[in-house]
Amino acid sequence: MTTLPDKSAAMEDAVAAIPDGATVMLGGFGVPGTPFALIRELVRQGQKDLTVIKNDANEQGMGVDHLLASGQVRKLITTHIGLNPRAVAMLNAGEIEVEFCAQGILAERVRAGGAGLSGVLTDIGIETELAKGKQVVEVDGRPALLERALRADVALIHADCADPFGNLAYVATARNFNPMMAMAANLVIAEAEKLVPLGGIAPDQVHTSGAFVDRVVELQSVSEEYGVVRR
Amino acid sequence: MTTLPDKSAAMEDAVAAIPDGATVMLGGFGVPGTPFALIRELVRQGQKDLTVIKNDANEQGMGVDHLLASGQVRKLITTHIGLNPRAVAMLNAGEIEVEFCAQGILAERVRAGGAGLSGVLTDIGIETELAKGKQVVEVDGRPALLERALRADVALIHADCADPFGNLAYVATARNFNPMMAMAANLVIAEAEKLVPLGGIAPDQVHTSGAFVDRVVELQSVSEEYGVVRR
Amino acid sequence: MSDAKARMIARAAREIAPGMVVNLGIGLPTKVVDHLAAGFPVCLHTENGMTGIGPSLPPDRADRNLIDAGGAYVSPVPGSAYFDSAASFALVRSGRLDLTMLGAFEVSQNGDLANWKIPGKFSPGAGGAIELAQKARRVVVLTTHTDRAGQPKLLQRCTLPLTARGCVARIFTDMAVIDVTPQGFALREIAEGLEPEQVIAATGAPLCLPEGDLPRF
Amino acid sequence: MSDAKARMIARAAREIAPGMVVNLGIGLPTKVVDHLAAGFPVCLHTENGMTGIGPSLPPDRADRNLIDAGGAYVSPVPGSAYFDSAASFALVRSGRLDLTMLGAFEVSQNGDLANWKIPGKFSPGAGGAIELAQKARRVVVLTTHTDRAGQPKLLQRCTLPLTARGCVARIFTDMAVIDVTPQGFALREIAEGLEPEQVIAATGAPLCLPEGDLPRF
Repeated sequence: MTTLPDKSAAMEDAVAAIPDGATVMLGGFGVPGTPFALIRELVRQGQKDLTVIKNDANEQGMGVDHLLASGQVRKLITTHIGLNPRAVAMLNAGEIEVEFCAQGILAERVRAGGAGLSGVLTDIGIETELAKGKQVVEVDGRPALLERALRADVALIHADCADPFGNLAYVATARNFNPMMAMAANLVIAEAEKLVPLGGIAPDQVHTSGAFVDRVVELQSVSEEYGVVRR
Repeated sequence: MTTLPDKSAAMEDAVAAIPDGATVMLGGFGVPGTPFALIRELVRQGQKDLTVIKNDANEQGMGVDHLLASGQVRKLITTHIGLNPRAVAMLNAGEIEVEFCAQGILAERVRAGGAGLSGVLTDIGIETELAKGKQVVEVDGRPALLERALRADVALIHADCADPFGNLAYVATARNFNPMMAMAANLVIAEAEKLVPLGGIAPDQVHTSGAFVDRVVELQSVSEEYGVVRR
Repeated sequence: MSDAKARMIARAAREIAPGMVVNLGIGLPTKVVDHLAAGFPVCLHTENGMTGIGPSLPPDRADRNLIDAGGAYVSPVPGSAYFDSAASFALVRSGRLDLTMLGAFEVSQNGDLANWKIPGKFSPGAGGAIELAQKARRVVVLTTHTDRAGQPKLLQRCTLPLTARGCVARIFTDMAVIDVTPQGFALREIAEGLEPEQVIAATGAPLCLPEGDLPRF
Repeated sequence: MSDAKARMIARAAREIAPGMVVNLGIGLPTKVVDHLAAGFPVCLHTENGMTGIGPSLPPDRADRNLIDAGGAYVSPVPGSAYFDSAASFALVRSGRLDLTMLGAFEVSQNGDLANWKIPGKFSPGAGGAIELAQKARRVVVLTTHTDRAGQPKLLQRCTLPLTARGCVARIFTDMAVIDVTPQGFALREIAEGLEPEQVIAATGAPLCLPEGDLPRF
């Protein structure tokens, strides 16, 4: 019997493969599912001129905000940055470029990239300012916007549980954008709270097949950033 | 605390909601995941002039073949019917209309219907005869085929396990087309080998949220059709 | 919360019929759930990936991985399911969401909704609002009848960038229940202690009054 | 199976490098797996929704819900994963499939593949073949060198409807290993006991011969 390849890696080495100028997808919706440890390492290594694709900009002092504070982000493709005043201020000051998508359309654009499609057609936002500059295609006599697929050089993923092949299982609402992003990048790096042996996740309970994943990093500890936010 | 609605139903009543002329999606790839019991009931009730969407035509004497034998099918949208000589013969005799899709594109068209999209854009089949009659759209300077979303009046789904709200869990390769079809019809009827109480499927292990499902039918027994095929 | 607001929320809760799939937007709408009876059969959805939302939890009892789209810590119910953002909006766009209750900056008499952007002041991105407004089978709005400056939020035309056109069916305010009809705004119910003239004065568009009694809430 | 066919399959197995994600098409290609060493690190994919395929099982030991795309009963390995057909072809189309081995009716000297339709005789639909042929990072073909009537299957141009254009990189037959190059077919290896002239005679297009030795398999 053959065995599945081992992709476990050290965090430093995994993140070192990200070049300046890379497009980087980050999982997460608010705190749950955000790969805080991988982001911290990306801040430590200091890659510049990044295009970041993430649902939101986290809150100040957390996750994406560290990348903004360190000036590593050139452009942000996102759905909502209202909880991060720094992101809003940098947008208003022209210090970062921001492209807004409707939330489910961001999910579909990333999924389309992960599914090897050129794009999807939708009537979402068709008579709003989000339609500006988008190609209109008639489908069965009705107009639809062409929403182009998004792919990234790198996706940073947070999973609850992983095996060495890169099979991933997410927990609760920490799933969100992680499964689509884990399909849509040339280099997929997953951090996991638990690394279990091959077979440690039942085949029916794998959320992302390891065939999509390139590197698996086990978190040595779950830092405060992953915890409950007390507002 | 609120509770989730109960959608458990009798098979006869659930299937009786299907009218003549309906478009019906059927889960399954070969035997695994095919809703044999619901198909049997549809044959018994005899609704006519159906458009059936299914990956394959099963083998002779099984599943879709009963609907073909009883003359209930007007059109079949499928990817491969090579294992069913009756389907091939009926196609050649002009007794049914057959529309062939590339397999992954059928999955995407159904998923697009289930995701409320108008369609997807892809280069699959772009220089083959499968491209005939399809609209070509340029995306970033490259041509793509417009593959239109598919929706159905009814989807018949086979699950391993269901709860009364309609949360579904599939097993092994019996998953295949079931999750997409369970999203893409106006009336989704799921048969399940086991009906468990609410909470009987862990929330992280639900493959299809009950919010997509209209009726849940528990199988009283798993007939021979579901068994291992001895060729 | 004012007594009128509390009654608005209690009244809005009666909009939810048994068996519905419902998304309650951030802010006032999320409080509607507190007015549903124990055992009431409904599926509450949050767009960050869950059906079957139970009561909100304080931080010391919260699960760090279980939030709603507004970032509140929530709990599951028996039969909850978690899924990804693509599946979550598939549910919204494909017509499986029977009802959404949203907040508003402005609603026009033809049902246009503006609730995500105030140019030059507030432009954080629309999140999931556009898809909820455009695709839920029924969209109702919960809002104060006027803004903090006392200006009407119900208008002949919206002045702000739209979330979606012609999407709003009904508006619950601290003053009234108002339907969007082909003839414009129609007053259906009025808050205890108010006269129709007061609602008319606080509304920035013509208001049709019913013949006969006006129910109170 | 003939000895030459068996050696073809054994030779094709050496095409699989450690760490690859590989889809083995229905028929001869599925037999390649028997030639991989125990513990060889590879991920076998089947398009009906599985990564991590273990050995095939006879009916009396089969799981009724676990088949490959050809309908054979298979087993899992530690670390197998099941997924739906959309995810399965997402993997194929997005470039995660390093290698696929397919059967062929015809292959042209520019790498066109025909393997799904013989008009008037055999038109069952393409199944997953088009996406595998068009999108796997490397497509190799396993086939007998000639058809049952002794006619060449390697041609200047395909006569049958194409599965995909210019997709084939290498062809393993019972006679030879042949690459598709910008200059057409190039003979790389030859079966034990054959002379190049015999391969040339059985091939329906010009065949470039290498300088120096021709490895045997």
